[in-house]
Amino acid sequence: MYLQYIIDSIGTGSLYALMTLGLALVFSVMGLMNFAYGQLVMIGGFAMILLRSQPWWVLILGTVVAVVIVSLLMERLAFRPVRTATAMTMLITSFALAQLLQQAARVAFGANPRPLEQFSELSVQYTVGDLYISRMTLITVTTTLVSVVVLALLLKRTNIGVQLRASTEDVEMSKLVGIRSNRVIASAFVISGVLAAIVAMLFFSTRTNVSWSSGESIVLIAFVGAVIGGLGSMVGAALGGFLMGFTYTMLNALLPVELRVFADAILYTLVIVVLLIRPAGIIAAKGVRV
Amino acid sequence: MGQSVATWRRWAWLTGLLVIPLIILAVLVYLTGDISWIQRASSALILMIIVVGLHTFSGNSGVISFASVAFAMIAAYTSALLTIPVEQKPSLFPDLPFFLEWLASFSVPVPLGILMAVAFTGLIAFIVGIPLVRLSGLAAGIGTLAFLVVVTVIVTKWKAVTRGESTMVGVPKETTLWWAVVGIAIAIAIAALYQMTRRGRRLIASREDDKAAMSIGISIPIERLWGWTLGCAIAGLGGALYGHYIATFSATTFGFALTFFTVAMLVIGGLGSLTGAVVGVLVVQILAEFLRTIETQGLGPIPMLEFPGITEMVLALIMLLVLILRPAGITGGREITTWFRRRKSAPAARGAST
Amino acid sequence: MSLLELQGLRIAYGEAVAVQGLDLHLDEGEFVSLIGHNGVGKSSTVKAIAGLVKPAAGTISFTGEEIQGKDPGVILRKGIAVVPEGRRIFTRLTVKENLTVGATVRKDRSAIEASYRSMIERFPVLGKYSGRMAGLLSGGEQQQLAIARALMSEPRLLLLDEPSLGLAPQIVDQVFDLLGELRAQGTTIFLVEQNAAQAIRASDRYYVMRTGGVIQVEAKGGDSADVSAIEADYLHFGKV
Amino acid sequence: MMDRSSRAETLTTDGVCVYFEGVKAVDDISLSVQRNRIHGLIGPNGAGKSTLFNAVSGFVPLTAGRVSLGDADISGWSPTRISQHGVVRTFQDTRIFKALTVLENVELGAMDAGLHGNVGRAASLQVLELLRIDHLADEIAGNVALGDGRRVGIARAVATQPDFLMMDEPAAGLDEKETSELADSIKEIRDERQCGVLLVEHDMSVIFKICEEIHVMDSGRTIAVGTPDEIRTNAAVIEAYFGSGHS
Repeated sequence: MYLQYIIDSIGTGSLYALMTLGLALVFSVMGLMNFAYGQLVMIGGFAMILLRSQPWWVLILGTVVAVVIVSLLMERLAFRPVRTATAMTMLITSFALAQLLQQAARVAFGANPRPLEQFSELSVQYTVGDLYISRMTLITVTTTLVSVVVLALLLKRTNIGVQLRASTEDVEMSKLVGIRSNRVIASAFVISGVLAAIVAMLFFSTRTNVSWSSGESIVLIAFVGAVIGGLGSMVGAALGGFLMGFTYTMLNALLPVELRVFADAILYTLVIVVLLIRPAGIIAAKGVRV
Repeated sequence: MGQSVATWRRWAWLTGLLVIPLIILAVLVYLTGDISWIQRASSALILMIIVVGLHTFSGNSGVISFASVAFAMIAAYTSALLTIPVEQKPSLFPDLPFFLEWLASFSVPVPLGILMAVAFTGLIAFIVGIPLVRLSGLAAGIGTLAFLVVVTVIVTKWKAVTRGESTMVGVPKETTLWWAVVGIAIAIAIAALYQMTRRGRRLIASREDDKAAMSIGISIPIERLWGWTLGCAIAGLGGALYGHYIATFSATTFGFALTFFTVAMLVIGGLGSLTGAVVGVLVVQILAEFLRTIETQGLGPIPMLEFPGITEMVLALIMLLVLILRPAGITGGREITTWFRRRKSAPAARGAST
Repeated sequence: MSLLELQGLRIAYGEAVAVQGLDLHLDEGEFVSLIGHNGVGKSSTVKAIAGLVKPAAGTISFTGEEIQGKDPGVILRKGIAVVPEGRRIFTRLTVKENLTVGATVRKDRSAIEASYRSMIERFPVLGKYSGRMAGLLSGGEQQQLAIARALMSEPRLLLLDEPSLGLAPQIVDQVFDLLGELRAQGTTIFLVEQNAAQAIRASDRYYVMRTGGVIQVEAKGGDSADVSAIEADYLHFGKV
Repeated sequence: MMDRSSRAETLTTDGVCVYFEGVKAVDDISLSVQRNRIHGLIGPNGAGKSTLFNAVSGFVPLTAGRVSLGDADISGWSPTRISQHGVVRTFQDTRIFKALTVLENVELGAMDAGLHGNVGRAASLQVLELLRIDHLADEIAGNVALGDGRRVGIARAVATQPDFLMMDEPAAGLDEKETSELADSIKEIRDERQCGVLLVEHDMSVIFKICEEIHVMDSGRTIAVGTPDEIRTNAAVIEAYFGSGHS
């Protein structure tokens, strides 16, 4: 019984962990909390609707390309001009951008949710003893693990990764060794876009529709998860997201019925408690500007 | 309080320069006799009260808060519960918990209800503020956002008291344009007084330089708690007035959208000045109404553009442009009174500050 | 033609003038120092040459080309590498990563690899700790790393800002020995230092910078009479 | 704000150490500042003066040792509490409140001494006069020149009516005339306010002109303590400033 809850919670936690990663990556290179990140996921969802009838590899590739293009445009048109402004201005800029994309989607796709035909091949359930594991849970957990490992290798082993980490630590010094900050930041947005597209595919595969407002709840979770996990540290961010998803699912499973409706309230009260104990996050990165 | 004469003079100037144009605007709108314009002006002024409340904390402390709308919501529900006529209460709230049963046979006139709601909001703000004001930067943003979520969940799910997801009905609809004008005048007068007297100035000092503030004995948590409590109470005034203005509302009335719009209006107006709060609301609201008119009925040669979301989309685009072109906001964070002061000491104004 | 030439350099932050009317020059293969105590504008001068601040007036020419106001990356690509004040190594990168990131402006991977190998030959301690997080190195080791990182870009001019800052005296001696070796191998060095005596002794020529940003003397050589004259002036011992 | 009826006569550090990740920035420093005296704290860049300063004023935690104000142990106190008890510092980078006027900056300091409204204003103007910047009272602090900004920072600290005033390189970046005037001002402040002064300064002309006792640090440790005349001829001091190769 409890083991079943834990399996389900790990599935949700993995998805949430993936959501926080893209947000935390951009934050770590330019100190920007990108509220429009959730809209990238929403755009990924609409890309899936448009490409639903295509072969699976076209669907995946098309979704990733669409989201990455929007992510890059965001950086170039909206965030680059405010890069030196205060954190508050950057945050509100990303909020305005999120509004813009959300409302543009509403204008383009209509106010009602658009149905997304289910991927029946993903809803297979496996039985192990008296435990159920859905294929989707397995895919989510695997994808998250692979993404975390790939991201870690990318940051660790490639030139662009080393440059990204150098810029994260000391922007001025990274300029002095000749790192082109524009290119580094743009590549962070590319990676962030790829992650958002992966989140979109995992998230909407289990949903029946995509709506212009789908991105809102996702960014909230990612935002909160990244901050309580520890900004500027990828491991911390992923952990924060995982804990958000895990705790939420466990609360829903374990709380008595009459309190279950308050699961969100309890979760967010816990968030406040965590922040008060560790304002810099569970795994605090050194020298991150907040 | 032993304020110097100069302080009182500056307070009178700032309050007057901000309130009088608003009164003139309200009178002009009233004279048009157009109901829809009067309604729009009323709700804009009420919204302005909430933003002034937000400024009182965030503007003076430099710490972001997403919670002011939560306090507006608390005040709106509190005032509603206190003022709904006794005869309607049993059918609206059949299952009040034992500690609130007295509410069923209790009702006060709307002005008193609003006052009590503001006091209650201030009390709640003070209590949750004790831990929350210790947070800075993004942690403060997340902490206050989390508080907003908690309040929203409680309001949505505590059916016995808040009617849950059903709307609040039976709330006396008494707020008029004039109530809104009085409300904003009070909010501005209090906010202006606060930031010119010692508590507010200490909070501003902590925003300007936290280490320097500590070095002259300023206790940052204490000053933030004062500003937070006052700001949340002002936001509560706006919320209570709003409740009695629309008369039927639910938690979604005070959701994330309103939260982010209020913060955005403050930043667009220019974070750090009361003038910025007032200007931000005016500019964004006038723009929004203008766009909404185009969307629903066209304007002059511009045809009607009936796409749901087009108003919000263009508004977001314009907000984005303002932020990109003027990251410090329209006023740059300066008060209207400094334009006069600057002229006075013009010969000494050497070079630009860095 | 001088390798580096500053003419009438003026640097101001808003109202505050940090450097006023600074002239100096440096030839290929020279080791030149700029000394002076805190707050006289030495660091501002370094930042202006490196492209981190835009001078209010005056010119900075490198190989005859004006570079003032250009981006740091552009200036580095022209051949000026900086060892900044406080070293500023990337503490969360490994020693090897710090070195490779120093070669960002170069393209040829095998040549970079060769430079890396020659660098760890010259600085054995960096080879020994190549996989270690740079933040774990001692102050002296970090200073070696900062210099090695700058050399990885194969600069024509090495610009150092207070390399002795916060180091124990023996370590300072080591740093100066290293600079002497680099000089002997033909590297052009421009050293900005507060540690006057050692800078004077190590360099071919030196400039003394005084408050108000005016260069007061341009002295040659490093004989002891000269040093004690500067010393008296430098500490204001004589004026009390 | 605080009851200062029993004004402490000494501000002392006993064996204070501050280590950052294994680096001994301040290593076993003991010094004592007396009321009514001006103490200099000198040493080459990176010697640990600023860290010691930050530790005494509560901005950096002590690794070991004790800071006392009179008989009271103030180690581990918050900067706010330390300044409320009469130990007030200035900052090298001035840290004035740029958006406020010069007078408002100083009034905020006066509030710490419990002076508000017209009283606080009058007291603040008096301090501005003492520092010869009263003509700038209504300027926005962010617009004044560097030298005047330093004075605003000092005036703000003086307005708190400190028993001990700690000044972090007040003369950095000032020209010779400004520096000399500043030295005179510091002496006047001490004479009028009867406070102890701890002065970190690079400009030896200031140190030798006004300090009655000088403490010299290098690489985190004390290398000499004495009167200006003793310090001037101390071999260890000269070596610290000119490197080990010299002598």
